[in-house]
Order: sequence, then C-alpha cells, then structure tokens
Amino acid sequence: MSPEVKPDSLLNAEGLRFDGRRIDELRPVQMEVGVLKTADGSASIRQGKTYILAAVYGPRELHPRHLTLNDRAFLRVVYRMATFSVPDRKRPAPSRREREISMVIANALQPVLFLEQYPKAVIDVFIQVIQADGGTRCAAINAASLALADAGIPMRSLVPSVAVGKAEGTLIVDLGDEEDKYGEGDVPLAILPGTNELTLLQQDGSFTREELMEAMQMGINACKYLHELQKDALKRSYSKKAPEGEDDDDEMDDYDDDLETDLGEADIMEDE
Amino acid sequence: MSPEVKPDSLLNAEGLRFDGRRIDELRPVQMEVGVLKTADGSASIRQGKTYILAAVYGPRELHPRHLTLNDRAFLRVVYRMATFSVPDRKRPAPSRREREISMVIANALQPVLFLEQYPKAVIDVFIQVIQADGGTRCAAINAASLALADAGIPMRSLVPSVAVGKAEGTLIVDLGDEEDKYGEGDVPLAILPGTNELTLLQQDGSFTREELMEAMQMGINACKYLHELQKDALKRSYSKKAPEGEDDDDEMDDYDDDLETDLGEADIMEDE
Amino acid sequence: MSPEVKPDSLLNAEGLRFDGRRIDELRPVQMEVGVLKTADGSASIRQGKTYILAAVYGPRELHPRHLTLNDRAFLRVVYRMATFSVPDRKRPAPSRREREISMVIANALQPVLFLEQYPKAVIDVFIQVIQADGGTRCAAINAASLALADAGIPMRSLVPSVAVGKAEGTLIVDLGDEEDKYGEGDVPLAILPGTNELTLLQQDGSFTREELMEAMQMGINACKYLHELQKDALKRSYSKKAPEGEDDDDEMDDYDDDLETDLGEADIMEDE
Amino acid sequence: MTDFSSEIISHIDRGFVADLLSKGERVDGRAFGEYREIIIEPNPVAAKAEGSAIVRLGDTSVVAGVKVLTGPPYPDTPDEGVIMIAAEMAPMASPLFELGPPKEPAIELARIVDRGVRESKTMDAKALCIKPGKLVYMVFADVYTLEYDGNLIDASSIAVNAALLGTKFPEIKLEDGEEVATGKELTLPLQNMAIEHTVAKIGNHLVIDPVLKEAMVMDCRLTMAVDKNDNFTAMQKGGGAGPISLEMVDQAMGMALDSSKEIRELITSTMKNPE
Amino acid sequence: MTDFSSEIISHIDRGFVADLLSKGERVDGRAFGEYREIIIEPNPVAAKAEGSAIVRLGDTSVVAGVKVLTGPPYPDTPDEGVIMIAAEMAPMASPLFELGPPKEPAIELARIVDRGVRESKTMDAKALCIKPGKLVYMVFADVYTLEYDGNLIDASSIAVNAALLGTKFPEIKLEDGEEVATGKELTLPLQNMAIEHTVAKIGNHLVIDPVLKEAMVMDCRLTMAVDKNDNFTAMQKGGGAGPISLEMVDQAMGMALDSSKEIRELITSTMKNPE
Amino acid sequence: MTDFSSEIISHIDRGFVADLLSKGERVDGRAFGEYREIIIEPNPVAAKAEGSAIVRLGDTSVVAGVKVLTGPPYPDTPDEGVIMIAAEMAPMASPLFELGPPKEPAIELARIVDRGVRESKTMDAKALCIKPGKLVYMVFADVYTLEYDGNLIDASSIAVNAALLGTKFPEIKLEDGEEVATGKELTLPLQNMAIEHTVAKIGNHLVIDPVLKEAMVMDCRLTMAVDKNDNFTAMQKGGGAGPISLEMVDQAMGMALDSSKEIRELITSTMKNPE
Repeated sequence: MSPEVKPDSLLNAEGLRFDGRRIDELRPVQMEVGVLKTADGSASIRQGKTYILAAVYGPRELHPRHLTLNDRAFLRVVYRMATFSVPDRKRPAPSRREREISMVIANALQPVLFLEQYPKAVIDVFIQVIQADGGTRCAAINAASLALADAGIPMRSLVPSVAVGKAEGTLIVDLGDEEDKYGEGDVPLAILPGTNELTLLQQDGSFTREELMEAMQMGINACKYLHELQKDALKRSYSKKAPEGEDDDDEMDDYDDDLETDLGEADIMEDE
Repeated sequence: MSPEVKPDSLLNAEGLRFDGRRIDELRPVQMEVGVLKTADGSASIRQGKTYILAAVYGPRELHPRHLTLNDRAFLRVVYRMATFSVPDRKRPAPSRREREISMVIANALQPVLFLEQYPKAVIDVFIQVIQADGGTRCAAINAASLALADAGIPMRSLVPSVAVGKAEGTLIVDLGDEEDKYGEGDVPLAILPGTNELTLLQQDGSFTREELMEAMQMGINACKYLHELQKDALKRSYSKKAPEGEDDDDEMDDYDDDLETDLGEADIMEDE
Repeated sequence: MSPEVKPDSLLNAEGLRFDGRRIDELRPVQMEVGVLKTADGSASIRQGKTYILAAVYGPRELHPRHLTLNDRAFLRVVYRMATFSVPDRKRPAPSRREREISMVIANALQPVLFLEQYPKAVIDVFIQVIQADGGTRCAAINAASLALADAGIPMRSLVPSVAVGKAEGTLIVDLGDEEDKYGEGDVPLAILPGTNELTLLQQDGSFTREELMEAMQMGINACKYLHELQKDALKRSYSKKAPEGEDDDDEMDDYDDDLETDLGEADIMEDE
Repeated sequence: MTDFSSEIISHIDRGFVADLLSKGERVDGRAFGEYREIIIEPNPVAAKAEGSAIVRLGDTSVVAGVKVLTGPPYPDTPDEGVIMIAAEMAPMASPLFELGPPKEPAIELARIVDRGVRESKTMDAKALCIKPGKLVYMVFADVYTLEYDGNLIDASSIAVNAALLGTKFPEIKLEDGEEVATGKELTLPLQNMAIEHTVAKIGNHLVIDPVLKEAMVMDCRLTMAVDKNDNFTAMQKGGGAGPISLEMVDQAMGMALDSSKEIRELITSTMKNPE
Repeated sequence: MTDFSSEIISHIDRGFVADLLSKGERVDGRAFGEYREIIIEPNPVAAKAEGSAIVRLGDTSVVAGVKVLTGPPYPDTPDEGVIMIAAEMAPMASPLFELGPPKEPAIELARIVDRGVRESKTMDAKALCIKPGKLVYMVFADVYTLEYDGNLIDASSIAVNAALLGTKFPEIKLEDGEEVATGKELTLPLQNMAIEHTVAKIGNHLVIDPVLKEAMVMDCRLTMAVDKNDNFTAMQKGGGAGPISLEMVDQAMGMALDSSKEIRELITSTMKNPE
Repeated sequence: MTDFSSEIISHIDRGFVADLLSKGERVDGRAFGEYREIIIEPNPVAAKAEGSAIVRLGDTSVVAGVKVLTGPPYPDTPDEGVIMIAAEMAPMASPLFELGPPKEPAIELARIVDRGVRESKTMDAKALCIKPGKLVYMVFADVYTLEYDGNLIDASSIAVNAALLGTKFPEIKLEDGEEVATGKELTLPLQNMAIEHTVAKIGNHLVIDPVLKEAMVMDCRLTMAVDKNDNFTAMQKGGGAGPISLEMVDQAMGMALDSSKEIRELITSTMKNPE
C-alpha cells in the first residue's frame, strides 16, 4: 500500500484539488456489467482507487423463513468490506457500520424495484468492497443498481449516487480518502434520475442550510452524469451478450420492454 | 456519582446502622404502578438508591416457537442492568449473573400465576435496573408482581421480597450496597404472603443453621410489611384509573373478582 | 501436570524412541466399551497418556430440523477437548480446529454406516478429550467406532486409526506429544480393515512421495493391529453383558447377525 | 425506527392519517412543526452514574446515563479521549421490539445518536486527555428506551445531551505511573452541543416529532442535528425507502431550525438548575 | 437441573414417586437422607492438568480439572489471585442436554458450584498473589458432565473440591519483570473447603441426592454448601418453582449437616492418599 | 467444499459424469491431469493492501489480500512473527453459500489454505521478529471467494502465495520503546512456497482441479501441498466420505507433482514482473 500523507492543502491557489480535479469533477469511473459468472447479475465499479463488486441473486426463496414478507419481496443488501480494503486491517466480522450502510443502500435502491411482484421471495444484493478510497457506499449503489439490471429484475430506473463534501470552505464533488479525512464534511446521496428525488441522504461535518442545498444540487448534477455512465455500461454489456451478427439494437429494445417507467423518466436506453 | 467510601463500622454503639437505620428497618420504599404507557402492565420501585422498572406483556404469542409449552404459558423474565447502574460500567451484553437472576425471579413469581390457563402463550416480564444499590433482585420481584397485577393477569397474591444480611455478627434487614460489600452475608428471599412459604431463597456469606432460621424469619416479617406497601401502591393505581365521580370501591371490587385466592390468603384489596 | 521437557534426541543410537518404543510400536492402548450409562453406546480409550470418551445417541429425531437430510441420517460428530486436557488452558468455546476435526472424524466413520436406512434421523457421536497427549483424532475414531457398535448401530466394520510421523528422518508409528512437537511431520489416517482403503488422511510436515507411501503402509499395518484390539474390547463388553451362566458365544452370534459385511471383510467377531 | 408499514398497518390507517394531514391536522392535534411536550428529569441515577437524564416526549421515554472511566487512548489518536454513545431498543418499551442482539433499527438508532454527538464535536476530545499515549478519560453514554410512541431518535438525542451536560466526575492525574484522584470535580469539555430533529414525510406533508401512528405510515424520515450556530452537523434519511425531493429537504431543515433553540434552552436550563 | 416435569413426565410418574415416599421408600431403595455411593477417582488427568478428579454419584458422573496459570490481577483486587469455576452440561451426558451455547440450567449449575467455592472462601485469594498489581496465580477449575442421573450439583462440588485438593503447580517468581520458575512445587492455599448438598422437595417429603426420576417430579430443590465448621456458606433454591416452608428448609439443613462430614472425609482421604 | 451430492444432485448427473470419465472424457473436455486456465491479476488492491492478487481458475475466482501490521508476539514464540491465513466463502460467489458465521466447509477451506502456508514454512517466522518478546510483524492474508465453480482450495492457495510474493511493507524499528519507520521497504521472508493441488476421486477415476459438476458427484477429494523440492508439506482428504486406496493416493500425488512446477512458475513470473 502507498502510505497516506496529509496534504498541505486540499485546494490550491488555482482552485484545483489535491489530485488536480476541479471542484465538480468526478474521479475516473469505470463500471462494468456481468463480471461474475455465478451470480444472476453482477457489476464492478472502480472510482478513483475505490474498487467494488456487486452480485445479485433472486428473486429466490428466502431463508430463514421468519424474515419472509407476505406482500412483497425482501430486499436484502449485504455490504461488506474486505479486511485488506482499508489502511488498518478491518476485523472480519460484520461491523455495525457495515450493517447500517447495508440498510441505507437497501433504502436507496428499493424505490426503483417492484418488490410487490414477488411476495415472500428475497432479492439478494451482495456488495464486496475490495479497496476503499472514499465514497464506498455511493459507488456500491452505482454498481448494485447495474447488477440488479443485469439480473433482469424489472426496475423503474437505475440509481446513481455520489458524495459531495467540503474542503477549506468550498463544496467539492466525489470525495477521495484524504478529502474525506481532512475535509470539513460529507454528504452522500443517491437520486431517482427521472424526478431528481433523493433515495439516499446522509451528512456529517458542518454545513449551513444554504451550503447543504447547494451541495445537494451539485450532487444531483453529478448523479445525472453518473447515470449516463451507468447506461453506457449496461449498453456495453448488452452488446457483448448479443449473438454475433444480430442487431444490437433489437436486443436492447427487448430489454426496454421489461423496464417500467412509472416515474416519468426517459427509458434507460432511450437516449443512447 | 457519589464516590463510595468504606465505613469505619457498619453498626454503631447504639446498635444503629451505617445509615442510621435500626437492624430490622427497611430503607425508604416507593412503589408506583402503571408507570409505562406502552406495556400491558408496569411498576417502578425505589428502595434506598435502588431504582427499578418492571414491564409486563402478555399473555401473548411466543416467539421463537420452539420455546412453546403445550400445557401452560411460558413465564419469561428478563432482568437487565443498565450499563450505568453500577459503579463500574457494566458491559452491555447480558451477563451470566443477569441470566441466573432472571431465572430465580421467574421461579419466585411463578407460584402465584395460573400459567396452565394460557397454554402455548408467553407472559413476558422485563425488568430494567436503572440504579443498583443493593437488593436489586428482591426489589425487582416486588415491582414485577405489581406489574403483573397491573397487566390484569390473574394472581393468587402479590409476591414481596427482601434480603436479610449480617454485619459484624448481627442480622440486619434490607442491605444497602456498603452492607452487602463489607458485611458477612446476604440472604435474599421472597414469600407467598398467605402461607409464608418461600419462593426465592439464596444465601452467601457464612451463617450457622440458627442464624439462617432467624434471618429467614426476619425476612418474612419484612416481607409482610412490604406486602402492605405493595397493596397500597396497587390501590393508589386503581384510584387513579377510576373515572372522576365514580366510586373507587366499585372499581376495586371488579378487580377483586379477577383475583384468585386459592392459597387462603386474604384477598389483596380486602383489608384496605 | 508433569512439565514438558524437550528431549535431546527423539531416537537413540539403538534406533529406539524417546520413550523406549521401537519405531513401529504403538503406545500402550486400553479400550473399554459401554463405559457410560446414559448414552446409547459408549467407549473409552487410553493410548499413552491420551484419554478420550466417546458417546453415541441415536438414530433419533434431529434438532434443529433444518439440518434434516431427506434420504439418510445425519451423522453429527462433535469432538471437544476439555479445557484442562492440554498444557495451556484451552478456551471453553469450540475452536475452529475442533470443528474441523469433528468433520474429518465424521468422514472417517461414515463409510461403515448405513445412513440411508434412517432418513431424517440423526446419529450423534460426542467425543470428549479428557487428556491430550498426541493422536487424539485417531484415538477418537478408535473409540467412536466402538461406541457406535455398542449402540447397536449396524456397521460394515469397525474403523481403526493411527498417526504415523517422522523423527530425525525416520518414520515412526503412533506419535506422542513430544514426537508431534519436535518431530518433522504427522500423517493421521484411518482405514476400512476389509479393503485397507483410507477413510481419514491428513498430513503435515515434509515428506517425499516415497516416504508418504511407506508411512501410509506402516499406518495400515498398525491399524490392523488396532482393529484386533477393538474387536477384543467389543468381545469383552459382550461377555460382561451376557447374563451369568449363559453362553457368551450365543450372545455374540446374535450380534453378528446385525452386522453387515458388504465390504467383504471378515465379520467383526468371526475370527475371535 | 423500522418500516413496519406493509406488515402491520392497513391501507385504511395510512389513508386516515394522510386525509387528516390534507386538512392540516395531525392525529394528536399538534401543528406540523410542533413537538410534543418535552419533560426532562435531571440526574435520576445520581448515586451511580456521573450524569443521567430521563426524557419524555409525549408517551415516548428514554433514560440516558453517562459513565466516565479512565483508560489508554486509541493508538491513532493518542492525545484524545474516548467517546462512546450507544442506544438500546429494549423489549420493555414496545411490543414491536424483540429480545436478542441488536437488529438493524437499533444499530441505526445508536449510530445516528452517536453521530449527532461525534460529528458536532460536542466534546473537545483533546481536553479529555490526561497524559498523551498513556491515559485518557473514556466517556460512555448509553440510552435505554422505556416507552416507545415514535421518535426515539430525538428523545435519545435530548437525553444524551442533557446527561452529558449534567455530568460531573473526579479529576485523575497520572503520578509515577499511578492514577491518583486530585479531589477536584470536573465537568465535560462541551463545546458544541447539537440537537437532533426528526421530520417525517407522509405523502406531500412534513411533520416534526412523529408519533408511532405517523411513523408507521410515513414514506421516510429525515433526522437533522442542529448546533448552536444553526449549522447542520449530521443528517440521516431513514425510516423507510420513500424518496424525498430537494424542496422538501429544504422545508424540513427550516422546521428543524425553528425548533432547535427552544429545545436547547430547555436542556440547558433544566440541567444547569436541577431542583 | 431443569424443570422438565410438565413436558416429559406424566402425572402417573409423579404419583408413583410420591406414593412410594409416603410409604417411606425411594425409587432406588435409599433412605431419605442417604447419598448414593460416591466414588472418587483421583488425578485422571495427571499429565496435563495440575489437579483433577472423576466423581461418580450412582449413575451420575463428572470430571473436574484444574489449571493454574499466571497473569495480571483484576484492577480492583491487585493483591488477590484469580479463581474461576465453570461447569458444562455436555450433550454426551444425557439426551436431555443440548448442543450449543450454555442455557440457563448450565449457567445456574456453573454459578452454584462457583459460589460454593467462592463464598466459602475455600482458597485464600491473597496467598495466590505473586507480586501485587503485577502477577498472580489464576486458578481455573472446569467440570464436564459425563453421565446424568440427577444431582449434578453435588457431584460437581465434590469433584471440584477434590481436584483443588489434589492440585500441585510450580512456584513462579517475578525477577526483573520476567517470570521464573523456582523449581519448587506448591499446593493451593485451601483454608475452608465447603461441600454442596442438594435436597429435593417432593410433596411433603425431602430427599437428599435426588436421582433423575426424583428430579423430574420434584417441586424444587435446595442446595446448601456446608463448611468444616458446619457453617452454611451458600444456598440456592432452584430446580422448579415450588414454594417451600421455613420448617422444611430447617429440616433440609439438618440433612445436609448429617451428610457433610463423611463426604468431606472421603474427599480428603482419597486425594491425600491416592493409590 | 461440501458434499452436496445426495441433496442436490440426481443419480443421473453422477452417472453422466462417471460415464464420460469411463470414456476418458471430462465434462469440460480437459484431460484428467489438466488444470483449467489460470489467470493471475497482480496487485488489484495496490493502494490499501501490502500485497494482493485476483486468481481465476476457469469460472472460479478469488481475491487475496495481505496486511502487514506490527504487534507483540505470542508468549510461547517471543522471537517469531505472527502469520494468519483466513478464507471466506461469501454468498456473493455461489447460491450454495449462506450468509452468517462460517460453517464447517468454510472453516475447512481456511484451515487447509492456512496449513499449506504454515506447514510448508513458507515464511521464515523468525525473520518477522523486530524485537524479541516486544514487537514483531503480523502478516494477515485473507481470501474472499468471488465466483465458485469448484476447487476453491487451489485458487485460494495460488492467490495467497501470489499475494505474499508481491507484498511490500515499510520497515519498522523500535527506538526507545517507540515504533519508528525507517523509510526502507521490505518484502516478506519467503523461503519455501508450496502450492496446493486438489484431485477428485469419482469412482475409479482421478481428476485434478475439479469443476463444480465434478465436485458434486465426487466420492472425495485429496488436496496436496507441494513445495519447490517436490516435497509434500500438507495433505487433506475431504469433500465427502468416500474411502480411497493407497494406490489412488499414489496416483494423485503423481498428478500433483506433474502440475506443480508450472503453476509455481506462473505465480513467480506474474508477481515478480507485474505489468
């Protein structure tokens, strides 16, 4: 591992960040769909040095049975960090932090799913953080919604997510580890791209009401961009799946029919 | 918290105790019934600095089901101490001591209940020690039997309980923390007031057979007095519940009919 | 306990071991059948200073039910070491080592059982190490198969087991603690005496392929001898059970009929 | 805490609550931005805990207690004291709470209340250091739920802050490697107390301090910690998966700011001048 | 240990046992105040444990082992050794015992046996101190149940006391902060060994050392630790919720006193002169 | 890992696989002694872990990461570093794996992989000592399963060895009781890397690197760790209760020896020269 050094300043005289980014610039993001063979659906995301895998199984029978919901599927999200994904070794057992993050990720994803179509079943979303470098819960949501789509589970839309923060009084988008550690606050959020409504919202640090409103707006803008990247990733995966010689667009059209668009959002593939 | 100091002597030349009590004198006792809104029945007790809440739920369906008894209700008692109720912080998880005390409290209460009337159900008794200053298991029994009555669960009688101890060779009633710590023994007991039979009996320290007999007799006498205080507390709660202008006695008569008196005890309210 | 001292040498000039044994000589072995009254079957083994008890219950109903197998009995082996059975105090909770050894013992015993005759049931094998002085998993298998026979559970044969090791370059049979600790390797194995097939095989240390083949052959030879000792122990237990004045041989003949010999092995009692 | 809605609450209940709200009314008659009566009982555990408070929020009540111990600091923060905030959803408080190890709602409660203290930098952790790398004060604040009629978070936040404010503990020094009590009594180095405010979203309406009936039909809740300078120091959307618009978040923040000063003053006046 | 009665035992069984008792007879023919035969096997774990004993009480049997280690004392008792007594109800011993973490009956067994040692001040804890605040002897006595036919408590108490009495361990000194064995062998500082006696109440009758059939129909049991001076050093009513009168407690105490000396002598003679 | 056969796999499947093997064919067309394609991705966790590798064995894949920390040695080995190898069967990797604490198959996996490192004396534990009795390096290697199509053991063994081989960590000295980084970067003291090879027995046939379909119908498997000198340093029969003859063990050892050198070279070349 590269030893972490506290930077002299998180923002330089030109208004550029520690790692050279503009204040509203995302780290390099790579998303890939269908990366795991055994899962029903899967995706990976690399965002800066953060590296996360998401796998989806289901809808399938739920064990243990006492968790069964009679009127809808149980969306079970399990967010886990590898022991070696952080500077100090994480203890192997699930921490309270991991359990809370699993819960907020489930809340962030649930609004786009039609859980009532699968009473008594479970949809499992397993998230493994391979390397953590800030923004893992947001990156996890980006990957998990791709994995759900890859599993063929009907969705109203994908869910993009990003964290906005504050460094030396300036709002900045997509915090890396140093900005998270030495900055003044963190606002992770996720949105429904069709309505811009928030499905994840947390905050720590210290913000005025006006700063928070601006931070959330910056986050929504960044999510719009991430949503495009998600759709690109999904499109690439369908191209790969299409048998050679067949028309890729047909393949995608088929998929479109499976997607519901209740929230008035443009269909995921439409504007590609 | 007030730092604990070891007293020079637990008994003074006049035969009075560390805190000025006579050897057979209880600490100030306040019992109150119906103190928690969400529980089916509840009571609080303050005995010296000991402060305990008891809540009763049931009879209700039992989870997990494998604990179900086919011929009677399961009396489930959970005695818990708050982390801050003792001089050193108690660890949050239930200790073996708490689990054993839960068991002996259940044994102490069970003889007055008609568990066979509620096969397969559970009656839950939750006891929270807010502040511990000696005699918590006895105070818990005093409060728990009031909470059971408050929940409208038929009972043969209330169950009063007290600890008798020994300090400098003399038997003393209702130990406080210092007497428990620096004294020579402890005999917690609980009785059926109608027959004087013991439903709780434990002992530690060192006693001769004769001392133990005397200690138990002193404990029974003290329980008789505590039983009067319990009945007073129950009476007050019924007065409060009675709609204004109505006759309190009628209200109490109704209750009396619910109580069984198999053990030949005078009915709880009778001699008030 | 006798303090452990590292021996100067594990093999002396005459080719004898630390404790005077020849390289292929077992420690003194005592096996006794039917030592526990409450179990359906039981046996004890003392092998050197190793002392182990095995108890068998079943076939009986399996709890918890989700472990139930629909087409055969569940063979549940629980190998436990007493806290005081080793030089340092073992922690009371089951260790991962104990759980793994339980699993390999179950694998070692299963081939001689007719589990498919008892669908949904459990056969419980409880093993308690009272004193551990090397070779506990092998001694446990020796005792457990006697306990299974004592419980009247049909078996193709008994399962003898022994560990072969290496000290100062020489292969030696039935390691004691010091030979295990200061030697160069350990090969515990168990066999079906009728076919010489291995039902347990593990190895640590460092061996060439040729050494391993020789070690396994030495182990098989030692198992043959242990098998005779097992049969002796079983025979003694039937003698004891036979009512006085009755013919012991008849008693044993009855037992023989219960044993299956699918593997072509001579019947357990036959050559006695 | 939990989203019990689909399992326990019928559609009729949800309709009933929502209809009332459309008429500008809440189930218990309060205004949308109005808290239930808040009663703080100072120092109920005076003999054993260094600080304590019982807080009633209508028919919700909790007890918080503070223990101050000494111990070694964490290796990565050798000059800072240790602060641990926990909360327990005891089955005593509600038929909805279960026995056993804490489940997700209890973990969330504990973490939100903890974050309200930690992220607000309520205490100056460096002032809790006795000797860097060797000995620091360890402050444990634990909350037990006694009665549950909605909004445990705010009740717990008020109770923890009240208990911390009332905490008194003996000063300890390290002399020749031994811990020695100086005989002096200290209070905690409180520098920026923040109070948590929870607003429930039900349809198009926002109500502060939701009772259980409201919590059971809400789309989600937003909890906001507000400090003395009207800064937001922690926020959590939870209590259901319903999405919320930016505008409603802004409105909720306004409701929190409107309530904050009064509650802070209640805590301060009660704990500084306990009868 | 447990009150299995209503689930497993029919009323006929209870009637049968009670009828016999009315005629002055027990199910196995013993007198009411008579123990089953007690057999103590000394030092079955001689090679690994510092002390050990197997005790048979009829068809109940247990093994106890003692380990003596060194370690730091508890902060609140810097000049005292550490004494830990535990007992396990292993499923090997009975179809009634279950796999898994200890349940209430096993916890009660462990705590009663522990209390019998601790409350009797069987050992002089201060004599187990090597260097105050730094290093003490830690004495662990663990009991495993092998066969269960009633009255595990007394069997465990006898086994633990026998094992402690036979314990030998190397003397350790602290020299320049290092632990050094002096080469001398020590025995434990036993000062007041107490034996636990269990009496079962069945209807109006009291029987000592109940077998399983009696335990299953008893109203309750009373366990009493009696020391060499005939003092009672620990007592526990358990094994069912049946109440008991003062008179019967007195009678039970008499039965315990009648048995105590003989059992103590058996332990002492067996462990002091092991074959 | 587990013997799923009787519960999940029909007799038809077992017959199908066995029939193929009788014809000299495997379900995926490989030769009996042939591994699937092995792909090693070096250092996927370069920013946080001291060493790491992702290993693909056909459609089985795992990630291994190494953390090197400092801490006190175990009392009984004061001059040796601490080495801990663990492996987790995460439910992400297979519908056959369950949530919750590790069950027997996961424990066996972890212990086999650990034994392959420890028994081979892969690392010189004494070279991991910084100051005897005070401070040593602690090497933690953890494996997470990502995709499961059989033979997790060999994939994990390869991944752990690759991650250890690529590990770099800062040198620490103890100066006046304080840990100080010298600024120098170290590699692990690897002295005898052994690779684990798993052979499945199906009827009379042996196949190396079994896929899931083979694992589900196998009688048992034999895992062998082979070091650079062709010594066997660890062995485990598992994966079912089927017995195996001495001749087949010999044959399996031959198959392991035939594959070992090539895999070792792949690990070394990939990790020593990562792109």
